[in-house]
Amino acid sequence: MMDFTPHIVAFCCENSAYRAVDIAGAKQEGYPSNIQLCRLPCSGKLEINHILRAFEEGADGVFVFACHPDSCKFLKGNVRASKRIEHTASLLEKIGLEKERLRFFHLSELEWAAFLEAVRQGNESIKSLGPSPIKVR
Amino acid sequence: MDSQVKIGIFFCACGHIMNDYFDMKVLVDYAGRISGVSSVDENRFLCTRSGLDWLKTKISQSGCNRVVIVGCSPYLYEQTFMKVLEEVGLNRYFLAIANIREGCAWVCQEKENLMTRAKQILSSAVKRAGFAKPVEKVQKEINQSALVIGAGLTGIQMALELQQLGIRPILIEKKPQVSRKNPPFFIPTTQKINEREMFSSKIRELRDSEVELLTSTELKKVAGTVGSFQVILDTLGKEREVVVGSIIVSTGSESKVGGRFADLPNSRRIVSLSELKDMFDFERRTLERMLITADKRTKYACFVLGECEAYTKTNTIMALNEAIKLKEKFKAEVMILAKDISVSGIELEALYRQARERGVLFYRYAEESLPEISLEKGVITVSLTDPALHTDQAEKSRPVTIQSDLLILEDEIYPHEGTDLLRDALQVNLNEWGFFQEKNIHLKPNLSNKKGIFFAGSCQGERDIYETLNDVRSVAMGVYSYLSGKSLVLEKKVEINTDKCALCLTCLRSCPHKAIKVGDVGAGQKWGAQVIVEACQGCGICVGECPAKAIEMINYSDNQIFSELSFEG
Amino acid sequence: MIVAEQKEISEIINMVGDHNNILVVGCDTCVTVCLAGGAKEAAILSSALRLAYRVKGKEITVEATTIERQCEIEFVDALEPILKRKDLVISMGCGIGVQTIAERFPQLLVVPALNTKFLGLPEKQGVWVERCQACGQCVLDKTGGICPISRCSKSLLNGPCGGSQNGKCEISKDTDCGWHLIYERLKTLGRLESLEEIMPVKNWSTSRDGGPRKVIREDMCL
Amino acid sequence: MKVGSRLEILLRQGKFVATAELGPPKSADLELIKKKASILRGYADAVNITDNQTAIVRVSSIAAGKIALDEGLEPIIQMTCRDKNRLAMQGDVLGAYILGLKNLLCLSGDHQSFGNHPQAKNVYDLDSIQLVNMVRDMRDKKVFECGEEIKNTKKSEILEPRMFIGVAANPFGDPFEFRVVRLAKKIKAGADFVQTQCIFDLPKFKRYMEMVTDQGLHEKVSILAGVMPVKSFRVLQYMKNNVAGMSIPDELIRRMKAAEDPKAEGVKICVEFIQQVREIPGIHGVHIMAVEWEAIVPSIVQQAGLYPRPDVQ
Repeated sequence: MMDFTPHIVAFCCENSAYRAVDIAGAKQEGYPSNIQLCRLPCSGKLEINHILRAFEEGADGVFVFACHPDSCKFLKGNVRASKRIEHTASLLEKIGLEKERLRFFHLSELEWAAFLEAVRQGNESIKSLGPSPIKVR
Repeated sequence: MDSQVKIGIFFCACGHIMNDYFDMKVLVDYAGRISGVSSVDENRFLCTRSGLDWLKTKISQSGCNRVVIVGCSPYLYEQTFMKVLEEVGLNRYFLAIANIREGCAWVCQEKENLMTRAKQILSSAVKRAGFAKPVEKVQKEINQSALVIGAGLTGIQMALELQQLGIRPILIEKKPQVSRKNPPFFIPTTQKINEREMFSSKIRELRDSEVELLTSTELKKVAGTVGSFQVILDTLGKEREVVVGSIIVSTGSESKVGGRFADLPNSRRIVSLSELKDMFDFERRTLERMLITADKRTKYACFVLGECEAYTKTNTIMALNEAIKLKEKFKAEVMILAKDISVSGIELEALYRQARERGVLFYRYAEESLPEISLEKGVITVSLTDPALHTDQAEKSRPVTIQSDLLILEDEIYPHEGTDLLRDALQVNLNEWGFFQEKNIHLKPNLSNKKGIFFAGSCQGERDIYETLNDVRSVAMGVYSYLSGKSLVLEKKVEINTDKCALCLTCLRSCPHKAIKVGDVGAGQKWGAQVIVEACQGCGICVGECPAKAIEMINYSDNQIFSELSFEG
Repeated sequence: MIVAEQKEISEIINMVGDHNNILVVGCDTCVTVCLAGGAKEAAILSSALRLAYRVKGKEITVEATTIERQCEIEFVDALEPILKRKDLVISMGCGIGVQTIAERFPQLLVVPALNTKFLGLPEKQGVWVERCQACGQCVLDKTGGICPISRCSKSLLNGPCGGSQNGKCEISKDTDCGWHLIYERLKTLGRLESLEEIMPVKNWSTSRDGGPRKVIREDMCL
Repeated sequence: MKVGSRLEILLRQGKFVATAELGPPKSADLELIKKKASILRGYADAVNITDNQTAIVRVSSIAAGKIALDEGLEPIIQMTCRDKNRLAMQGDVLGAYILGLKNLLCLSGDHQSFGNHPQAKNVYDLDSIQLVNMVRDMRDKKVFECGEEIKNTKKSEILEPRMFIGVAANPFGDPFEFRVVRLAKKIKAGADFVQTQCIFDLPKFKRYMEMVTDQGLHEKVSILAGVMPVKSFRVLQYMKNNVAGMSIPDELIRRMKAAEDPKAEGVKICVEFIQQVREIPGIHGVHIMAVEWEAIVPSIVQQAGLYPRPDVQ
């Protein structure tokens, strides 16, 4: 597989992942710097066209970080997010983008280590998929 | 972007940290060239008092109307900077933070990417600030009272402490009366505390206080939000509404014989730990009959632990306490069978040592050889193989058989009946074992996911008496922080454009906080969905759902989100 | 309301073909309410189309807009200024919307993004069910307010066929037997005896069977 | 006598009748119809010719019925509301009549989703009760559904089709209490005879018949109880799980499962059922539904003591 640095957008719920990312930063552990963060009040706020827009802007991968099941501050936000993401993934596949470019993770606000693991592993999986076929040439 | 927008960018060098990572001159230069930016300034320590004063002056001088702070994590000083904005007369949401410390400097391992990422973060923040809209503030009267659900030790103590803080408590209890006959389920950690006496004295204290106690009363419905919850209470079928500023759940937990032996035949000689505790207090004679007889034969009492789970703290504490009491009062031979005894907690190591010193025998059994219990003609036989008991290296451990006069089994601790209903009424979360779930077990152990609703005591799971009292103290402070003032300022974070609203009711159905109403928007206007500001928690789920794009979360607009999706810098 | 469902994106892409300046038009009425073709769906579809073509290495222009009601010429008029240079309109309205736009702009190719399904209501969020077939001659007064035309798979008028069991229709265990519902409702209303009457042969000419239909209200005609 | 068909005559005479079923082939196989007819000849008083049974395309019931008639059988033409509108139905009634077919069974028909053309548009212009009413009016009032008299020109003679009208009844469908009401409606609409859905649950059927006799419906119409020989317990199990409106006791499935020779057991059960339904007040005959197993009918008729069939004077 060709080596390239993918563009990745990570949508983060500010009640969990956004905080975990922050702690990871404070720990100075380092994570792939090509991950661009987008702060959301809740993963349930994430809209399908935000994900599509990220791909249009040239993202090679989109990660969504939500709270653990049954632990959403807003009760059902993460459930709504997971359903929307499932729907978006199938849409991506139908329009010729690998659905693996869209990934969904559960994270609590203290799980900075899990965040690091997720982005490292996610980064690798996007790398192995190669650059997004829609990248502006 | 609005042409009226003038963005001021303020760099914080964080002492000298930033200079260690970035070529600040290049960044400042870059910032100055982003469209919409009217001024760029630098400071060594923005978060210091002098730094903040400097910021205030600079904002006023530069005439900017949007502020981007380039520095550390928004979790650290976002609120502080928002305050500064308010002080200079800007809306607190006209702020964006470009977190290049936790978000860049300390992240990038490859030096060559540092500047690119920093520019990216900076340009996103500037765009985001450019699209910022003012968030309207709504003042709300506060009701300086609190509803405490469940008059156990926790609930009573809670009500008493709140009253001391000047918050009027209403204490409700499902049972017809609060008495020491119906003891709550909680565990003292040492022999020094007699929880029943403690409870009795609390009941007396309660009677002497002005706390409003409503027995045979349950919570039916809750509306509203912190500062003003409208609660429907049901007292023996009669409903009444009360308005309280905060709600504290202290419903406790229940216990029953759990584990493998839950189905053993009924016998007076087989009891659960909590039953044994009750017998000490109320049925001493029965115990005496079982454990003291004329024949001078040694009497045996045997505890079996580790059936429900490998280790539950409350069961261990209770077993140690009761074992010591049996030993002291009846001179019985007392044995504790367990997979493991762990005694982490205040004074627990001492309790264990005390038990050993008094001659309580501890047997260990392994997962693969669980103790067997049989009951024949009233005789209880317990047999187990302790891996530590073998006479010879080569020889296998010999089984131990105990004929016991009293068998004590573990309690399974489970959430109080009705917890599910209460969860639904309060719209809070339960954890995987069905107990109320704290917002964050380490950082916010007593907060629920909803502002103004708290949990205390064993409704959250196992608690010993110290932990329970700690809960009470921290919740009391939490309630006080909300209700000490006269009013509460709420922010209207979500806006519905009724012209675009198709009245599809999707938001009404999907809002987890019931913060949407549909009706007359105002005199002479058409119907539309509206946000109930007091109930809105600002999650934006309705925005995600609205098919007409009629709902906007003011500082998470499409444009602002798109600001963070482009790759440049 | 009219309930519609989005077509498979592949089918829409086929309709787009070689066109490269496209307007996606949502409708603010029924199809917004049934979550098939409102502003949000229009934005998603246009983004998806742009992406789909970029995957194939082609840049196309896709814009999205919505209008109040695609089934009114006056509202459709509003599209005129943005239609310049557009070579294809994808309507996210119901079948009526597609036709109204096509009728108003006969030079323009208009294609549907939705399949118009039926007249119905959301049974719960995300689930819609049929309630009316617009037969043109309502019998709900005789059937306890439950429509046998739309809710019985065979549109029977004289009670359930032999395939009714446990309240379900013979075509599927997920489908309620319309006549069972009617029976239960009439029982509740204490009007079971009305089922003993033979309902006469239905006049289907008021339905689609009578040809394209028209309603004229003389006094309202200008 | 309304029609004078063999079936009508036997029922009038109070004979316990036995009818059978002949499923037309799924191809233009004339010989198969003839072969099935020759098996049934002499063993059934009348034979139902199914109409695109279970919504699968077959030789039309009227064409197959005409062949069967020529082969010496007395056909009962089945007609469903699924495939034809009132024009086609009335045309077919006229056509069937002039071909010498005198019995017509009016059915709703299985929904097309069961068959081999699930994408077809169904018709259901009429329902089965309305069909009965229409055919009765054609016979007794001598008018078409629209009210026009059945004649060629104003001056010509009325020549109406005279059909002995049958209906189906499912005693096991739901709502159970409504089943008798529905039967009464069918009688009111003009049914002359009734063939029931095949019976496996005798106690439930008896309850149904009690309600029927209580209302005196058995005096207004001839009721033939449906029975079905099955080849294996799997057939029963399949019907229990997949065929709507069936009541099949588990005990029966167990009995079939335990049988050494399931086919023989199936026949034995069928014969037992015939003997038992014969005892139920208000039953005027049996309808043996040996679906795709016509060859077994003679043996069932013989074992049930129903052979030879009576002659019509």
